[in-house]
Amino acid sequence: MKWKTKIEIKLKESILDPQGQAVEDGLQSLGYQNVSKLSIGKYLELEIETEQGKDAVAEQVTEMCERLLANPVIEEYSFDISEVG
Amino acid sequence: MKWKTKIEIKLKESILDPQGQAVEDGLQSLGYQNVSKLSIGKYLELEIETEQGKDAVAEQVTEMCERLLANPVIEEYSFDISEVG
Amino acid sequence: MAHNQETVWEKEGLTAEEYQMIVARLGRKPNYTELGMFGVMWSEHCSYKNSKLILKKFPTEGKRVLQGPGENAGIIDIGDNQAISFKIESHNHPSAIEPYQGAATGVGGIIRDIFTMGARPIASLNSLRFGNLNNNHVKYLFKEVVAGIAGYGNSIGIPTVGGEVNFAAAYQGNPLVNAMSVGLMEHDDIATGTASGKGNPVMVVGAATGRDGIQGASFASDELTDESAEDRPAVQVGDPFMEKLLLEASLELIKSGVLVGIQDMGAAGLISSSSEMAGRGGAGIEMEMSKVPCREEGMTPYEMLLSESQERMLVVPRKGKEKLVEKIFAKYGLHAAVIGKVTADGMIRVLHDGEIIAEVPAKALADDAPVYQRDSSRPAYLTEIEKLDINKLIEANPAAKNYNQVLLKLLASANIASKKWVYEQYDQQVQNNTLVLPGSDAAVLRIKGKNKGLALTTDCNGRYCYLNPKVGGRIAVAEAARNIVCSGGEPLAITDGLNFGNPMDPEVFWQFEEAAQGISEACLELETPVTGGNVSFYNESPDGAIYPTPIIGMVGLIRDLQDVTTHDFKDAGDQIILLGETKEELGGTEYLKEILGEEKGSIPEINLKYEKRVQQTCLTAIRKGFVKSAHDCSEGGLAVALAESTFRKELGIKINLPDSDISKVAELFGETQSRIIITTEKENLDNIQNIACKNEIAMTVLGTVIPEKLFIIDGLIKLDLEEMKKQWQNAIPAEMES
Amino acid sequence: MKFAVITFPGSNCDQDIFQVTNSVYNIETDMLWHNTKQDLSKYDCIFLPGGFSYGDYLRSGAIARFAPMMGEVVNYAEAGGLVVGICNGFQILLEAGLLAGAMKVNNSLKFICKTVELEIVNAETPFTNQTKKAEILRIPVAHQEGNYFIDKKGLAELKKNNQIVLRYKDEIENPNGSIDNIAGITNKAGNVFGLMPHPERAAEEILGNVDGKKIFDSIINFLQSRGGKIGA
Ligand SMILES: Nc1ncnc2c1ncn2[C@@H]1O[C@H](COP(=O)(O)OP(=O)(O)O)[C@@H](O)[C@H]1O
Ligand SMILES: [Mg+2]
Repeated sequence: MKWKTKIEIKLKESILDPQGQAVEDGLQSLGYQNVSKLSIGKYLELEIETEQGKDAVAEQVTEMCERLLANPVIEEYSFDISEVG
Repeated sequence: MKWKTKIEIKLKESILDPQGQAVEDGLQSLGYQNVSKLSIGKYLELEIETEQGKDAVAEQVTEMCERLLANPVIEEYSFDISEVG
Repeated sequence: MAHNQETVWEKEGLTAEEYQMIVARLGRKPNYTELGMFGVMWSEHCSYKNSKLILKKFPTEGKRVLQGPGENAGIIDIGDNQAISFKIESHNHPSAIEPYQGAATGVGGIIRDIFTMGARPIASLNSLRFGNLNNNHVKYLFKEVVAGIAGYGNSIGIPTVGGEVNFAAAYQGNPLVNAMSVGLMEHDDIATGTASGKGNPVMVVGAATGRDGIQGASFASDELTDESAEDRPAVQVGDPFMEKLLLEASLELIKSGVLVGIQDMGAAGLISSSSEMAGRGGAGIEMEMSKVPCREEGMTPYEMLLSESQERMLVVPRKGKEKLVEKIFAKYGLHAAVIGKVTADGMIRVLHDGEIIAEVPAKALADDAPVYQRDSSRPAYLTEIEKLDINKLIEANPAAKNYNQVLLKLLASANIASKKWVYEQYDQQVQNNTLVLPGSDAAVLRIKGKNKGLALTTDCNGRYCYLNPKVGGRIAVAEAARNIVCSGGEPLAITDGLNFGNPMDPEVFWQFEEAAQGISEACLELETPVTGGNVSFYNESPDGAIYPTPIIGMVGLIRDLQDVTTHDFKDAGDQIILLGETKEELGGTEYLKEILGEEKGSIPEINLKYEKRVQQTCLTAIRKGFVKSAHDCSEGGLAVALAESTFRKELGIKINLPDSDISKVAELFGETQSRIIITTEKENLDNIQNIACKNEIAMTVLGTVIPEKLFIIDGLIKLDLEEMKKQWQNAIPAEMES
Repeated sequence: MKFAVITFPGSNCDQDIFQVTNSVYNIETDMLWHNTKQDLSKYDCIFLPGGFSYGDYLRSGAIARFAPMMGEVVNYAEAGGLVVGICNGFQILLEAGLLAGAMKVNNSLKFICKTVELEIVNAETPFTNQTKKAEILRIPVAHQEGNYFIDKKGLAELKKNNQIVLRYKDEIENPNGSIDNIAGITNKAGNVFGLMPHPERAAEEILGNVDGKKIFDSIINFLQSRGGKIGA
């Protein structure tokens, strides 16, 4: 069975996000003054093939995020899993 | 009214993603051999304040993506808008 | 109740006695905010309370010293109304927790120290220590630290031109990341971190303040434990883009001539910068916290005072010049907010919405911190270590005398192998001054518009310092100077990054005292005063303290760009000469570690007077134009030094070692100090001999550079150059890219 | 002859270009701040320098291309004036649409600083007329996002119009994985040139390499013999 996983990784709350700040400033100077609280993180897509169920997949994704994909010191992550066949 | 917008930006399918490839290799060498088709993009969150409705917000976000946030030569984007109050 | 009180000061990292001292100085109990202020300012990181008495012994004077220790960075004169500001600083604990950002903000911090002095940063160096490279976590730290240094330095547009990386088990749980910055200035632009002149405004410029790194200074003054990862302060994230703007704006501001003082906000942020500036100027500062530009909502005054948000400065312009400051910073899109004023009463007075929330004498915070003479005792391990019988070990191990294999193995060991994997990630050339890129003994930069240059290096052998801290300290300075001399420069002055374990441990404190003593002796003899530096204690993990690692950053002056010399052999037919002499010294060597698995023994001795004469010989010969290449003979000994010189142009060598009583192993791989390998054309042999004679040092003609790609030393070593080079070049990439 | 270098917040090779054009070549060179708007027509060549404009946040060159001065650069280029974008300048030209294609992160994912061998593909441009076709130049690169990409159709266009000016000599010299080993291209009209290598770092004897001078020599030769504008 194949599971499609979408992972969003972003900086934790009070961690400085210079990139987000620069892009927010950029948008504002382009005239989008109504934009605020912009933050930039990572977006990952991947497929996992397994005989096991969704719970097991979620467990694996959590483990992968903790070990490699996210930097738990400064980032937090969330994900979404769906079956693709 | 405030609208929370989540934007996902990724390289177009046909374009080789060196970073995605490296991370996929990294996962596999950690023992996650069942992972495939990994791609890495950007994840943005921002808030838009406006008197107008969701459609107008979507229009603005599209414009911001086309002009600045994504590079249409190599990237594609999708987004999701929800009201925050 | 009593119990509660206890936790209050302990939470701020203070002892009961220190708390009593604070009460005595204020004549009352400090409130919560005030106690926090004392906590960070009296931390080791800010107050140097455990090291001050030792550091006082360093020689700090010299005819070129324009600014010695005490300011943000030292300054030395290089003639033509020009001066160099330079300093080294550690960022070990932040890098252990978040290696990329820890290293990046380390680079950002030291660069700020330099441009606050009024100098434009023109070069960065870094000195790194990690555990053994075969460990995955070590690889991760190494990769991220290098990426962090690159990420920050490349972006801000300052070339990273040199440094060192060393690997040893002692650094496994506590890597070292020391960053050095070097800046160029005109004498007239020297700025200082002084607040004075009643009524002058006090302004915060640069980035907005967030909750980053609150209590980072206290954190740096503690050992790393498994819980460190949990209760660490919010990690600071570097923004090199912001700092580039801050750099340009600050230099423009200094040039404008309206400044009284300027100070970087590093560890302990606003409280440290304001009390230090006021302390230096014998003044006070009154500031209103609600005027501090904040990045996050709902920050308390306590948090604003202690925040370690990066890329900020505290500046005191002359009264009436606020608008000008604002205008300069606005050009770069930066904040410049008046948050208070200089007062005459010597108090740091903190207000929040008009209400006084803290009121403490600036001097009590910045200058009158307690000073301790810690107990010291010679470590027990030294007795054990000296017992090593090296000859017996060698006889028992047949591989130890297979010289071909030994050399190949040494060349592929992480400490000796090429560091190209590291420095190729650094922009080494931006600003267009780098004449000698990383890979030679010292980096060389030209000074635009002049026919002179600078030679820069960092050096320290931690293993030597572990086995004999005093001699190790001497050698660190001597080796740095030798590297400068080999590049054609005259050693001018040093900055030191003193990395040690917990100073409360008498054995660690002994190491500290001894190393400092050795550094002092060498600095005196080599006439390279200490102009500043950094102390990093508490470098320990559950497995124990790191090797004592006093890193020496040295600046040398190249009088004439004609003198610039590199370590690589230039032409076939050139004669290879050894200045200095080789002794039976194998203790503490790379050979012993890599081939026999021991980090023990008596380390090489050093006679500083002889060292100086060897350096004089080399420099005189270079200045007279007799020298085509010069290379310091250090880790790995003669064989490794010769090998390193062959790689660039792929020219071979044929060496005939002179008869001697020394073992062949020691001839080839011993690490006797005060040795330099130079090459010259045949007709200059006598000229060099004369210089060596005059200086009363030994000189030996070892052999000849040959066109074939062969490496031949007597009947002992015969190797194909390409094979050697491959070992040396591929070792680190092979570990890191697999 | 008069040149201008445009400095964006975060540019860091602007002074290096100035050093070469002004001190080595003695050509009057103005440093223009990104934030002003001024007619550029009095200049004979405009340089967009290397560095990290706006921190290279989001994508390198993405924010810089909206700088007020960039509108002037577009007008200037459309009128046929010579524009040279080096490294970050190249990235800005791509983002601004003055050159075709886009930059991705290096295949190694790492910043790389070293001298590479470049092959001259087109020696008939205003920027390479003092070189010969197939000549090899050794020039330093220093970037993290130099992995040039263009789709098949675009690549065919570039080739057909001789817009590929410089290539990394081969796969081994290619430091970033760029398609077809491309290191530098022009626009179709041939007056806008973007390249990843830094010729300004190889233009003084004392720095040990003068291969980069051939690029500056070419520009000067073109301006002296042809008087400036191209196409348009
Ligand atoms: N971390 C680093 N950053 C930049 N350059 C480095 C680094 N580590 C080593 N190098 C460079 O590699 C070369 C060899 O280093 P090292 O073996 O320590 O030289 P030496 O023994 O002559 O001091 C030197 O030019 C040095 O500047
Ligand atoms: Mg060394």
